[in-house]
Amino acid sequence: MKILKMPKDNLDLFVSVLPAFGQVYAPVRRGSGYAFAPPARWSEVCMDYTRTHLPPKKFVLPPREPTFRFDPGQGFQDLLAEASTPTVLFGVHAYDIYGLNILDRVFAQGPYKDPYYIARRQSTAVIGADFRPDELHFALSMNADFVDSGFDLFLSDLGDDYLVLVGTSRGDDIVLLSGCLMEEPSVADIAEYKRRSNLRRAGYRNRVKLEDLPEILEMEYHSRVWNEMGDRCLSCGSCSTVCPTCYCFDVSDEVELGSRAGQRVRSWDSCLFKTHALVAGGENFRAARSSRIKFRFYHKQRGFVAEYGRPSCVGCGRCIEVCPAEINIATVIDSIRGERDGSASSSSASA
Amino acid sequence: MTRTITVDHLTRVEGHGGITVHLDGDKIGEVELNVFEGIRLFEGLVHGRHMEDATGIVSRICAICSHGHSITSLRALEDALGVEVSAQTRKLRDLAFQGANIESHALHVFVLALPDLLDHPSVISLAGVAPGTVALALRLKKLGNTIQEIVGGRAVHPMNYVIGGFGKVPAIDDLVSLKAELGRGLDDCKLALEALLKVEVPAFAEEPILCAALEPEDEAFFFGRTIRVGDSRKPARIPVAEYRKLTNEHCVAHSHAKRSAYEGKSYMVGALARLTLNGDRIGGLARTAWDELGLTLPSANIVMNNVAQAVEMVFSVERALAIVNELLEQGVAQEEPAAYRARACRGAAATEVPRGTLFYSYELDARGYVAAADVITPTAQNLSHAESQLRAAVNSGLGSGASDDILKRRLEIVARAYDPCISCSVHLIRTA
Amino acid sequence: MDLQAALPHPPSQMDNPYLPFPARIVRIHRMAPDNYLFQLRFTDAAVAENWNHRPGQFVELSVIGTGEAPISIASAPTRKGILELCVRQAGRVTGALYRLPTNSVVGIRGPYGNGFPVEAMAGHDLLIVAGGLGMAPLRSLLWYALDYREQFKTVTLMYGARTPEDMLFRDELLSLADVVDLNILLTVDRDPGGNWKHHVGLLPELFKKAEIDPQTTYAAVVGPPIVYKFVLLELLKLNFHKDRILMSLERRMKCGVGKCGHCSVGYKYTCIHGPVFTYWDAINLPEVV
Amino acid sequence: MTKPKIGIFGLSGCWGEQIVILNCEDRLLDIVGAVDIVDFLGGSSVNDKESRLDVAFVEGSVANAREEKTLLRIRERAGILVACGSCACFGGIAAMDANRPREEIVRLVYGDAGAFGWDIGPHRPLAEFVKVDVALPGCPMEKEDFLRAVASLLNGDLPLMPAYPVCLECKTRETDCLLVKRGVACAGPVTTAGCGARCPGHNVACIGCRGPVDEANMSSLEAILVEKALAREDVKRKLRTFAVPVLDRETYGGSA
Ligand SMILES: Cc1cc2nc3c(=O)[nH]c(=O)nc-3n(C[C@H](O)[C@H](O)[C@H](O)COP(=O)(O)OP(=O)(O)OC[C@H]3O[C@@H](n4cnc5c(N)ncnc54)[C@H](O)[C@@H]3O)c2cc1C
Ligand code: SF4
Ligand code: SF4
Ligand code: SF4
Repeated sequence: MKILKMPKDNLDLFVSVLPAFGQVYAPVRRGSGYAFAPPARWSEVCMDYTRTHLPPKKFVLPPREPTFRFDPGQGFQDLLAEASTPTVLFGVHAYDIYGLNILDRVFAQGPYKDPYYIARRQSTAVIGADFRPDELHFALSMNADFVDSGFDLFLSDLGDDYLVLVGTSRGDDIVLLSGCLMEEPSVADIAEYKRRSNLRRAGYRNRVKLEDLPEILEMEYHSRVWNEMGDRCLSCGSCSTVCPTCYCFDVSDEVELGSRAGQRVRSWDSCLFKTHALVAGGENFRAARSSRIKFRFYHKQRGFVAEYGRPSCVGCGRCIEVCPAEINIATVIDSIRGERDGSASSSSASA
Repeated sequence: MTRTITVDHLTRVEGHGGITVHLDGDKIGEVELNVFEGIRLFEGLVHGRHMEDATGIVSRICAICSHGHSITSLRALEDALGVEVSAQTRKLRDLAFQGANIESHALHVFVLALPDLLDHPSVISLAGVAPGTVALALRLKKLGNTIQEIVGGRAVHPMNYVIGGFGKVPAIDDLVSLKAELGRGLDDCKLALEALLKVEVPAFAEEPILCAALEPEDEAFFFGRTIRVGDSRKPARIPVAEYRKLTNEHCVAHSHAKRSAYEGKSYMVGALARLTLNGDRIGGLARTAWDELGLTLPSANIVMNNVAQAVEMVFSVERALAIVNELLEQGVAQEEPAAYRARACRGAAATEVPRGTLFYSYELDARGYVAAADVITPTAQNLSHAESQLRAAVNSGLGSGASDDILKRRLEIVARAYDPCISCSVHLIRTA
Repeated sequence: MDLQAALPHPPSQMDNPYLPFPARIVRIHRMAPDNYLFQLRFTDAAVAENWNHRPGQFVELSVIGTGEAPISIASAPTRKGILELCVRQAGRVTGALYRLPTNSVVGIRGPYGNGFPVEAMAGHDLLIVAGGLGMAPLRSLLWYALDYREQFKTVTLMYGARTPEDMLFRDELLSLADVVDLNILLTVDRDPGGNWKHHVGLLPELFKKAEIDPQTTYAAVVGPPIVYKFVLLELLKLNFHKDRILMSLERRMKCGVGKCGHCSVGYKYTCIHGPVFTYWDAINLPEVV
Repeated sequence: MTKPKIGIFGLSGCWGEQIVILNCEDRLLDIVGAVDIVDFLGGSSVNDKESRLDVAFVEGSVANAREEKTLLRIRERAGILVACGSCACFGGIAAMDANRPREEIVRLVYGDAGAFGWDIGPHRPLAEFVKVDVALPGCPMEKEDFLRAVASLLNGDLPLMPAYPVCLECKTRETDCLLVKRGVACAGPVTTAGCGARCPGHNVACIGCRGPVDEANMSSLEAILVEKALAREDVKRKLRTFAVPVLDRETYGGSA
């Protein structure tokens, strides 16, 4: 991989070439948090942000996306063109890029490829940036503290400079267009990079043990913990909405007044909602709230392992931050493991 | 021989009401404006609720005046709590009132009243022959709604108004686009005038009208702290805090709404009263409209209220544009609502909503819960006056030998001239 | 790694899996009061030509302007050019479908799902057990077996419906009985008309009437939950291999191609890993049976 | 082809839904073009009160025998009955005190004069009297919901309505959560979405105007708010503003 270095003083010049690659979105303040949004001025951009309200998922799988038009007379015309707007996402943390890579596996690989997702992902240049973990991040535990693919460029703080990883030919084009802002890193720079990476890893305060989680989950399928969570969970869906790798969507047809023509729209859904597994006739395969919250955990931490070899959780800490019921994925794993209050194993047999 | 003339169900008014006139030969007995809207008893609803919840509840008294109810409720709470809102907040609230006035008057003049004057059963049928006029009216109505949405968050039952200010101050972008729309609105006002010039306003009765309206505080035409009652030359003045001297409510058996009388005489509130008492505040295109439409005040013809509303609609478009210009010049501060602390207190406020003066008063306990509340709506005040005008209309109709059908139509036109909001009138709040 | 190179190219309209192909309803056959058979023909001959499905697969059917629903393919793969769907009126989409007249255009995409593992089943006895609407996907399998009769040893169909009126493909099945090498066992729960010449009673009772060798047989079972419950009991009593019992699951679906997340059972997707699962798979998936 | 016949009716309420219909300024002429509005007291003085209606839109709650009769007659005439707004769907704000003695409240308003023997029964949702085919909740109902419902119904389809809570829409606006970050009593998690999370989007707590979401976990939200030092009685009243008759009938808060 091509590795470069850019003095921080050059950042302003560097970002001034980005619009040539698409509409630029960068982390800016939104209330007490942050959001990827077009900055009005570059001074609005917060390079030291913790996490954005919504992950970059919103760019590749928008909350609401018309997919095609239908008309009884004219059949079906896709709206793919709209998915190809060039976009530059600046300042994406490693775990969020990991999140995109996981979505890639679902939407861009396998027997059926999602053309809308692929068009959006391809027209989005991703410029990563490193971060300092706060008390909620547990990306290290989820092996998502570092990424080696899925970005065009990745900036790591070296103090006065950024170390720049060039991930793609488009990334290289950005570097080339920005002129002579970058130089070769020195041995000392690489040493500083390693020192800082170690420091970041040491800085994680939130950790979960992952090694044997799939088996533990399998064994604790009937744990009382799920029922207790079912009592508390509001089914508000906030956790899955803000999750960088939750991708369930609903589909509905919107017709124009006085006609059968219209458009098909897909929009975010959540497995926490009562209707998620409801079928015609009223049968609901996950009618109990506890079964739905359990399903979310299983699907992320167990099911994905079976299908893709790793959990789909990247440890961003968002669902912990937003849950009004203070349901915390890290502590849930601990209590399932029986390490929080020792209740899990003793109660599981009864179910 | 005794008989009655009844209008079973008033159409093209908000809410459910009817008219009954008892006749003994040619002698008129009781004239009743019946209100049979279901009683919603808002007093029970706000009583004991936290002051911060009260406004969201009373907004539901009436959809068309929901911005008026909300802001008046807040002003009463602020009066009680001793909260001073910022100049920007006052300006934005003023803007919201202009929006409400444009929307409500456009709706009433064109959609509810105009079909009468042009002999159509409804605006739908009117649209068949005068589609341009109807489209124009809808554009103006929408303009009023746009203002209300930008400032209040929603056209009906705004949620953005809170004690001390706003949940979210309107965005500059919205004000910029609003400015452009208001500019187009002025052009539409001119077209509206042209359309209205062709309409003849009937007079079914000539009966002197006792008017009441707030004395405008500074430039805000619809806000005030003193009530004027009488005519423009020498009105009596009553501080808002003593509004019961004006309203003097009493109950009558034939109606779910209460009645008001000032010194034993029924009075009228609304656009006609406002222009009669405060007409000196009207300039610009609104003044031109006034002159062109031949509005002479004081008037003894209640149907002229429709004309007064049209003049006010023009006034509101101009005033809204002026406010938006000021805001854009000064910039809009992202300010937090003014701070306040719960304490035992009481306060009152009044505003001029499209249909007339709206009174609110609250008493709060030390923890900030509503201990007592009182709301008096314009239509509630107008009911007695309307009954006297209906009587006059029947009287003159009988004099000229009008048939019962014609009488009924006239009764409807007179009742509708008040732009009555029956949903409002019945939803009186009083806890004590 | 180059991101643009790593991701597949944005597909052209032809490979957009969400875009249905227009198809015309050429015939509607009212098989039962709440069960119609729709015969469809793609409006584009090339699409019809390239269409291939396996028994047990399904399509996503769009009623234009209403929505989409997954429906099993009831016709045999060998019947080129015509697609038959047997649909019960259950809600919005199916309700709107019922209101469409012949000649209307609908949207079809697919075929989706794994279908029955006919290659593995070949060379074995075949036991098809259908309850109610379960006959829809199994009819495709039945016809496949009849079209390739030489690939299978004995073929047995057990089918139970509520009444003779509710029995799907009743005339077709009755007419088959004498002309092909097929062991047909039919039953109805009740016979209000009194003209039913076959068994009256519950579906599992048919097991008493058939000789089945669990060592050489694949069983394909589709029906409502109650059917699974009792039929599986019978099969297990016979000591069937758990991975030679095949069943088709039904879950809410919004895409059919493994993206929307609704049809997941445990950590499998009904639409791509299923809808056909072995009994062994099923008992090892959380949330099934 | 004859146009479908439509009626628009108001029972006890604030006229909000009829105003919302009139507020579809840009679409009114299209609607009038697509349907025949034959019975609409609020809009026309000539109304056909007898003919069969393809669709009846009914706003407001049922407060007395007169309104009950009106409603039953509408049901008889209508193929599809649409309950418009939260008063029609859940009883609405006027039903907030449904459990308090009516006489007591009446005395508060009308004083010793009392109620002159008026019928002052508590406000009830339409579904307690007739079958409701479509419910468009909201106080007031959303313009978009109404337009979408009309478009679907014209095609013979029932409209699709969201069955999930406001939080989903709120999260997509990327604002601070009022409940989590400010400890404010936001009813978003137990309220049906469809408003675009308008209130939280304006930094104002959701007051539940669209009624309880299916299976709302009231008891958990109540416990969460009490933990945040809000008074339990106050929390209860806040969460019981728009849909008391429905909340009392169904057992919400029952857990998994
Ligand atoms: C693999 C598979 C094969 C099927 N084959 C048939 C068949 O051959 N004949 C038949 O009549 N029915 C079949 N069904 C069931 C059929 O899909 C539902 O009856 C249908 O989706 C109901 O849609 P609706 O819009 O009429 O009902 P609504 O209740 O209005 O459903 C709304 C939407 O929810 C989803 N949904 C609801 N119920 C189901 C369900 N049971 N399965 C999947 N999605 C659902 C659909 O997206 C549907 O459009 C099959 C289901 C699956 C999963
Ligand atoms: S955020 Fe919390 S309360 Fe809401 S659905 Fe997720 S787990 Fe349940
Ligand atoms: S502010 Fe309210 S609606 Fe929004 S996420 Fe929080 S609880 Fe839900
Ligand atoms: S946020 Fe709540 S109160 Fe506000 S509009 Fe939506 S449902 Fe109504």
